[in-house]
Amino acid sequence: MNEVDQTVLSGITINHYLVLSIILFSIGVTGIMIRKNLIILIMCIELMLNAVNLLLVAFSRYYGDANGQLFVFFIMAVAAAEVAVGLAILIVAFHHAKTTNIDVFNKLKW
Amino acid sequence: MTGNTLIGLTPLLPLLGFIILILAGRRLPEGVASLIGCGTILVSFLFSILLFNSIRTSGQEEFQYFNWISVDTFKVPFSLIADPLTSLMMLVITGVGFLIHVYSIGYMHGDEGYNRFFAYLNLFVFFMLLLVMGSNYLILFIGWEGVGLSSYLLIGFWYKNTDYNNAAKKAFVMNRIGDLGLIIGMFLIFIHYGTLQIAEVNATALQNSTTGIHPNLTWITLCLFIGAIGKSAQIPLHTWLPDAMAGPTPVSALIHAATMVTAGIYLIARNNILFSLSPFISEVVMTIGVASSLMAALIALKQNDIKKVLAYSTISQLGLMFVAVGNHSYSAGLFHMMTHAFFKALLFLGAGSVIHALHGEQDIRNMGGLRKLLPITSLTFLLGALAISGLPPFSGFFSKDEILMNLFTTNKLIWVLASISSMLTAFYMFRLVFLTFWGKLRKPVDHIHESPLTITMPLILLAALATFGGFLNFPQVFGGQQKLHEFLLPVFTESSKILPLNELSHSEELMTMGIAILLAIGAIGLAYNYFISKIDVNKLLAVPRGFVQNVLSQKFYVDQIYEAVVTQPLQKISGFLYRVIDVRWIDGIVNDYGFIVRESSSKFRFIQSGLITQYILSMIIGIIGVLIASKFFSA
Amino acid sequence: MIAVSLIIWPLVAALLVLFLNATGARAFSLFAGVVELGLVLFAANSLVGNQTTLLDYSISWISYLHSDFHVGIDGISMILVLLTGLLIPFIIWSVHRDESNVKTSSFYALILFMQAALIGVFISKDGFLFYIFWELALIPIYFICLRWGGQERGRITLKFFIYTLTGSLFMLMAFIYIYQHTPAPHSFDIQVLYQTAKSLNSSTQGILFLGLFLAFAIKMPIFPLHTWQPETYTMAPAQGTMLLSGIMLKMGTYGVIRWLLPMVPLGVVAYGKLAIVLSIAGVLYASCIALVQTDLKKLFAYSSIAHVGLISAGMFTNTKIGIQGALLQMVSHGIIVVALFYIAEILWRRTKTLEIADMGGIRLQSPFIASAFMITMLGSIALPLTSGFVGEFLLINSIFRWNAVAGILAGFSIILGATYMLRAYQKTMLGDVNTGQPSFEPLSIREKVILVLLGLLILLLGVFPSLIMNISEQAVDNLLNIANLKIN
Amino acid sequence: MITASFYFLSLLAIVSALMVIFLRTPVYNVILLVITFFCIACHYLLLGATFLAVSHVIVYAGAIMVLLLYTLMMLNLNKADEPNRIPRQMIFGIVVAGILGMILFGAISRIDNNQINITANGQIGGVKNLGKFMLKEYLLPFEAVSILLLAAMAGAVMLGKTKDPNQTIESK
Amino acid sequence: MNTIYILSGLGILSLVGAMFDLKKMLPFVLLVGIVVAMISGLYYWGISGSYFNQMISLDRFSSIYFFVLLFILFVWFFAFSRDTVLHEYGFEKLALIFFSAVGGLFMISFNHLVILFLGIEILSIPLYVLAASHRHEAGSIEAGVKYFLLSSMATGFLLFGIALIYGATGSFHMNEIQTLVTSHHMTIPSLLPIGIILTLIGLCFKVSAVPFHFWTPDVYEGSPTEFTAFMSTSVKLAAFAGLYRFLVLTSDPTHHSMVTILLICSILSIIIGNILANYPSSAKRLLAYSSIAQAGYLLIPMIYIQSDTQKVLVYGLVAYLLASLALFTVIYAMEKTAGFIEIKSFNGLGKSHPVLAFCISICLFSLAGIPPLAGFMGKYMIFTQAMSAGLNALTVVAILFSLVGVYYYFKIVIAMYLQPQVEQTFNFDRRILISIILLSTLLVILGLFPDLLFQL
Repeated sequence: MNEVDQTVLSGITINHYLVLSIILFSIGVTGIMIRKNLIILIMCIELMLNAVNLLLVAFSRYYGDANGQLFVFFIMAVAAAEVAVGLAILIVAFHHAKTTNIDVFNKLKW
Repeated sequence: MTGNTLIGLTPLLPLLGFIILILAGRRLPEGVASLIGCGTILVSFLFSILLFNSIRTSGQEEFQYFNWISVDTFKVPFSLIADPLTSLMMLVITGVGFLIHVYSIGYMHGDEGYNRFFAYLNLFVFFMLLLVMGSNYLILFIGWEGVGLSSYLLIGFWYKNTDYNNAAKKAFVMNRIGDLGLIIGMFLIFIHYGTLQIAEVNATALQNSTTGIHPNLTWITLCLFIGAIGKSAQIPLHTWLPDAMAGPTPVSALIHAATMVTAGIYLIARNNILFSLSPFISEVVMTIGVASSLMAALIALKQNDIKKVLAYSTISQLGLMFVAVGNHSYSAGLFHMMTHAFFKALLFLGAGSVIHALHGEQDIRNMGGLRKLLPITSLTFLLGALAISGLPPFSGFFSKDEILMNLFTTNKLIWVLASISSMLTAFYMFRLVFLTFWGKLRKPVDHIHESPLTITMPLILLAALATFGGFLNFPQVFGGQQKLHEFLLPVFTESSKILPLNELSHSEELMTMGIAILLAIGAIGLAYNYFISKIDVNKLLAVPRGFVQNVLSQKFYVDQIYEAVVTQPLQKISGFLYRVIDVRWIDGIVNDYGFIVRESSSKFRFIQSGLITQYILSMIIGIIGVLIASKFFSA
Repeated sequence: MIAVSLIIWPLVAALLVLFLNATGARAFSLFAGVVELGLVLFAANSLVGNQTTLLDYSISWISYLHSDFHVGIDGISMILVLLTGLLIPFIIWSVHRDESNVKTSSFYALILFMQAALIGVFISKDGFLFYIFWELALIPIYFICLRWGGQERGRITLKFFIYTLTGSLFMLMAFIYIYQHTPAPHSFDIQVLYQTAKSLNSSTQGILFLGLFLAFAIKMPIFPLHTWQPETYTMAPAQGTMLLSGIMLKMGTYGVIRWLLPMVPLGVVAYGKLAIVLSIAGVLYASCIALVQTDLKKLFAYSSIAHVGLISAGMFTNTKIGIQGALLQMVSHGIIVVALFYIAEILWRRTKTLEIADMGGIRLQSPFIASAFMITMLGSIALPLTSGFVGEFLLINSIFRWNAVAGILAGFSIILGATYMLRAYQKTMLGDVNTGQPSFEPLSIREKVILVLLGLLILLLGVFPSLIMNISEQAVDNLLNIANLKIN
Repeated sequence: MITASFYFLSLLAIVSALMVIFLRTPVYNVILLVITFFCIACHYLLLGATFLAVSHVIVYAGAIMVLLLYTLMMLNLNKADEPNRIPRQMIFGIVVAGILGMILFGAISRIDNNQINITANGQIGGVKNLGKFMLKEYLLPFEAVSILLLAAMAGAVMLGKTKDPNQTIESK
Repeated sequence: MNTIYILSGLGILSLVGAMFDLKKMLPFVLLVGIVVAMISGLYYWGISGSYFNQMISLDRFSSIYFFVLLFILFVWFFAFSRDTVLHEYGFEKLALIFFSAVGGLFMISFNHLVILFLGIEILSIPLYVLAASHRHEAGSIEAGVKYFLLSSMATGFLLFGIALIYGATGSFHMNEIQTLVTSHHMTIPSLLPIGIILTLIGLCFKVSAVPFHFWTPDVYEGSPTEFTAFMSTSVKLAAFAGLYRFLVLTSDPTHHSMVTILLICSILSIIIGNILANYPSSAKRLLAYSSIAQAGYLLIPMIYIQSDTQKVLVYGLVAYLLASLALFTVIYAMEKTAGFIEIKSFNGLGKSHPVLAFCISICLFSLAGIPPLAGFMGKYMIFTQAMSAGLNALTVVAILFSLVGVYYYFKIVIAMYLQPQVEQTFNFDRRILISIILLSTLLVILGLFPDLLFQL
């Protein structure tokens, strides 16, 4: 592990990670907008969260500060909890509507 | 009793009578009611005589009840004044008033509103006394409006009848137009003289006149004159008076002949200094006066209602009085006012007696030959007609002659017109007399009999006054002593200094008299010719033919013009304002706000479509918007 | 102390009333109203006797806003407090006994609550407190109209409420603005507000003027902000209409005198003309519209707009004559309009209609109400020796001195006023009995006494207007001193 | 070498992420997402966050994605039951997301171009270091997460566990 | 701190209660527990301090917020716990409410971004479940789905923002961030503002400010009313407290970006909330829109933070919360008889339940901003703040649209007093009546004597 640790990521700047994470985040956002399957939407949200995680870790490395990584743990925990609850809701919804297409949930409006 | 207290008490008595009568209502038997009604006026009359005596020695008395209004510099005490002018008016009002009250006992007998009638009459006398006794314009104005109110109440006395009510309303509203003029006059007076005390105003005006005439005096006098026009039924506000004949005849006699309508004359006489200082308005007064006089006389030619004839004759006579005061011969005007009160009251009461005898018939086309059936009435009526026609030695002759005589020196044209008007007067009065009392009854009525004593007594007394009243101011040319003129002199001294009247030579004076007498006799002869001796009376009374007759019988179409120019447009505009401007526009705009909110609510609700996809999209667009905006604003 | 008790007593009474049944509530609230009148008269006596310490009370209220519960009665306030104290017993008493199944105790509680709020408006010496009372007065009347009103009351009351609220919120903004410019520990005290507002520059004062004016103009109401009023008056129950027209309307006029004229003198210089022109336009406009009204209450409503327009125009001349006339006319208008609407109520109870055309000949059936109507009408058309005259005369006088043409135009109201009022009187009272009408039940003693008392008040104030004007004279002088300090 | 692996991993992550959102079969989506997560875990390794990388694989690939997959299978959701995507909405979504990305790029463009260097503390990503942090400085959030998980658990159980729909105390 | 412990303990206790059937006794114990927590919160009254490595900092205002949140919880518990316990998973639901409240407490007192983040999640996740907890009602499920999805997405943005803040400052600690912001604001990279803005967006989502409000009407309407009552009160409270704290700690006086966001959000919320509230016939939905509008008003004082913004915010919030809680309570009670509650359902309430109708009117008047109720005072302070910040135009807009507010709030008043009675007769639990009377009395008292809160 030490080898990796001590190697300079030559040529890779913080901007690279920023760009990567923004791209992933945007892909996640795109997914939320264009998909209608509830389960896929949950996945897209996870993708967004992971983009954030990646960014945090990159910054953590950039500052040499462990706080960023610790934050990622909490995000992971929360993500797990969210997925659990989300899936529970999804199951209830599926039992009720027999579909996971979110467009059927449009009874509440106006 | 001092003069002071008398001043305070005199108007209160009729008020007391009014209060008692109106509160007691129908519970009071007729006898008691008439006792109260006439009694209070009689006592007032006696007080007036006492006051008259005390004035003759002291000249002027004042009495203040309390301080009425006091704001800033605007201070108006509730105070009354008695000077010769007032005293004369008071005597006429209470004296003639008393006679008419007595007359009403008989005339109104059995009417269900008997008590109310006396109450209103008393109220009228109260206000009329306030009018003439007020020491400042505002008290005068109380009386001014108050008599209008009494007039309204009495014209519409028989309130079941819609026409009568309309007449009453018309009278009130037209009076109000004049009143507005008076109010504005008061404002102007207050602005320029800082007070509303009549005496102070006139005195200040006199002082100012030494430095040059105040330009606003024209406006002030014009406004006052507008007030006078309204009250005295001159052109163009004259149309209410003939309609006002809807009231019971004693009302017509008291209010619409003897007293109230002369308030305009009183107003100008009271402000004689102001008017003397503004010659232009005096010209206007004369012009309006003579025009009204002529026009009314012309209209009276074709009227068939006995009271309407008398009403137009009143307008005509009032016009003559305006000519007099406009000519600055104030005492002559007042003299005529007094004699007119006598003979016109007499004529009206006589007419009332006729109507009473004929059970309400007022159309002279249906009368005739009443001379024998109603001897006292017809005799007194004839005396009155002779007086108004200006035949010596009846009172009308002296008073009218004095006016014409003074005119002769100042304005020949108006003298000619006034003479024509008085000639017409003689003609239509005798047309009336002949058609009513001569010939034979054209529409038989049962049970015609002479009126009771309460009716004939006042007639006789008034006939006496009408006959001999002229001697109060017996012309000097006949070696007489102008008592009235002298009595009134203190009031008019200052104004006569401003514009001294040319003294007529005796020959000229006799000449004018002669012309007047000749004209009157000629007119009477003509009337005799037309209505007794010559042609078929019925034909004359038939439907009017030709342009002139139509114009005359339609009263110069004034009512119709007013209807078309004022009343109808006002109604139309009001309706437009209400239905279109108010409801549709102003309120509509207000309501539109609510509508817009509701509409936008039902339109904008589509952003809350219920679709998660859309929500997400909208939110992200929102985020983008916020980011861009923050970027934009932070730069 | 007495000033506070004037507010507290009706409030306490309102609470107590809630625990009674309808009949008891009526009796007790009447008693409360009379007691309040006694308190008011006591206060008036103190004022005349110069015991002004009794009439001023101040206690810290919202220290965060530096707003005190500061009430005080000077001459101007006294007049309106008197009016309120005087009219409320009549209004309560005017409820017919057989309405007890409809008008429950809460009705009386609301009236008393309203009284407290109104008196609060008239005696507040703190801007914030004034605003609170100002809005507070709206709530009871809203409920009175909503629960006991007539046709379409939901829509109309809401419109009325929002309309008046709109204006008052702008007034609030103006107050906040002035408050924020008060010297360092800010204050809502009226004197401080005066001094602060007056020191602002002309254009700011102009904007403040418009904000304040909007509130007062809507309340009065002044053309063209008046359209809530006829509807509301027509729809409201009789007592509601009396409250609205008799007293509540005076909030607007009082507001102008107390919170507008001395507050922004430069604003008045700039926009006072506009206010007067609008007022006079409203006078003529409303008079014309009253000419063609067929509904008695609507006719009275428009006539009220006309009269208030005159009051407003007079006030904005910013002269002593104008303001004194306005104060007198406020009292007079309050009494007259209450009497008018009470007459309308009496007629409505018997004929079940307010259409003028459906009535007629009532004088034949009940001379009493005809006479009462007559006296009230005379007051309304400003016949001398009725209370309406002096006020109207002074008002038109002040307008005339401001501008002759305006004065003459305002003067036309006396002609038009006579026309429409006489028309209404004639069509309802005179003529022959309308065949379609049921027999006219004679007036009860209660109704007669109310009408007689109101009539006597109309005549009394007409003969002795100084009763009112003496009270306010000193206060108006003070006010004008403040208002004109900067102009001179 | 490391630079190359960075680009490779990034490319793989992006491509698979794109396929996650564009492929229409849920199971493929899950698998591709797992690939993305693996790439991210590799990035963590590159960045020296070793423990995190491991936990990431365990939590995401091991737990969350399995859970998702399990749900898919259980509910038999594998058929694409989304209606034919309206291309307009898709294009719109892509454009909007693109704009968002551009804005974010624009915002960060002015950041300094420092390379990521090893700092003095090379052990920050290690278990020991993180553990110390977690249980000392981050004790409170650590406990808070326990509450969160408890709540999530209770909630998920509550929703997921089917009882007799009518079985409430009231109905008894 | 003790408050958080106690509340978490109460949550766990009710989970225990779910295991052992303790329906008789436990609710009372829990109620007492809430009171104890309330009192323990007051312990920090005069003390301000930081705990857990300064992750949490408590001061006077956070203790006020604690107290208010617990008070709301208390009233909520008093009014609803009995019914809730009787339903299936009653104690679980109570436990979730407690946990959610704990999340709120974290948000109120956070001093570290991880606590903010966890607070938000602890607050929200139980609410997703509770929103969907009527598993057999389409509306409830739909509410759950919507709330979950939109909220998770918002969390994503929030986290991205936090990550950027970290990237710019190298710390999650608010004190350090604040020092950096205030002392070196010229040298801070542009990541920071974007990060702050994205975090703000996350928080604005929680306070349901337009354009991040879309979940609010649907979720409020679909959720079981007792949880809507909790959502519309405690979530708002915690979110506003958190938002304010975040703003104070990160605001840089020379930076306009936050001003812009808040300005846009508050204007849009006021306009959209007030306008849309006119349409729905459902009472809950009406209140949901109105809560959006109220959020708009409450955002106004935060645009330019001044010395007394905190007080104004507390007051305004309390005024809103009390009225909102009372109204949702009423709707809840009515739903038990009538099912779906429309504005029509209030018809005739003024006659059949005069006291209740009176209290409802007070609440509605307060929301509409009619003096002298607390709602008016709150709005008044807010407008004062706005005007002293020079936001005159915004004030005018807010005033005009508050008039629109009067329009729709009064629809209910009019229904109660004007319309004829509906056939259903509602039965109101004594507990519900007591809570409503308590809340409306508080509205009056706070309105008349705002110093009670302002002197704190």
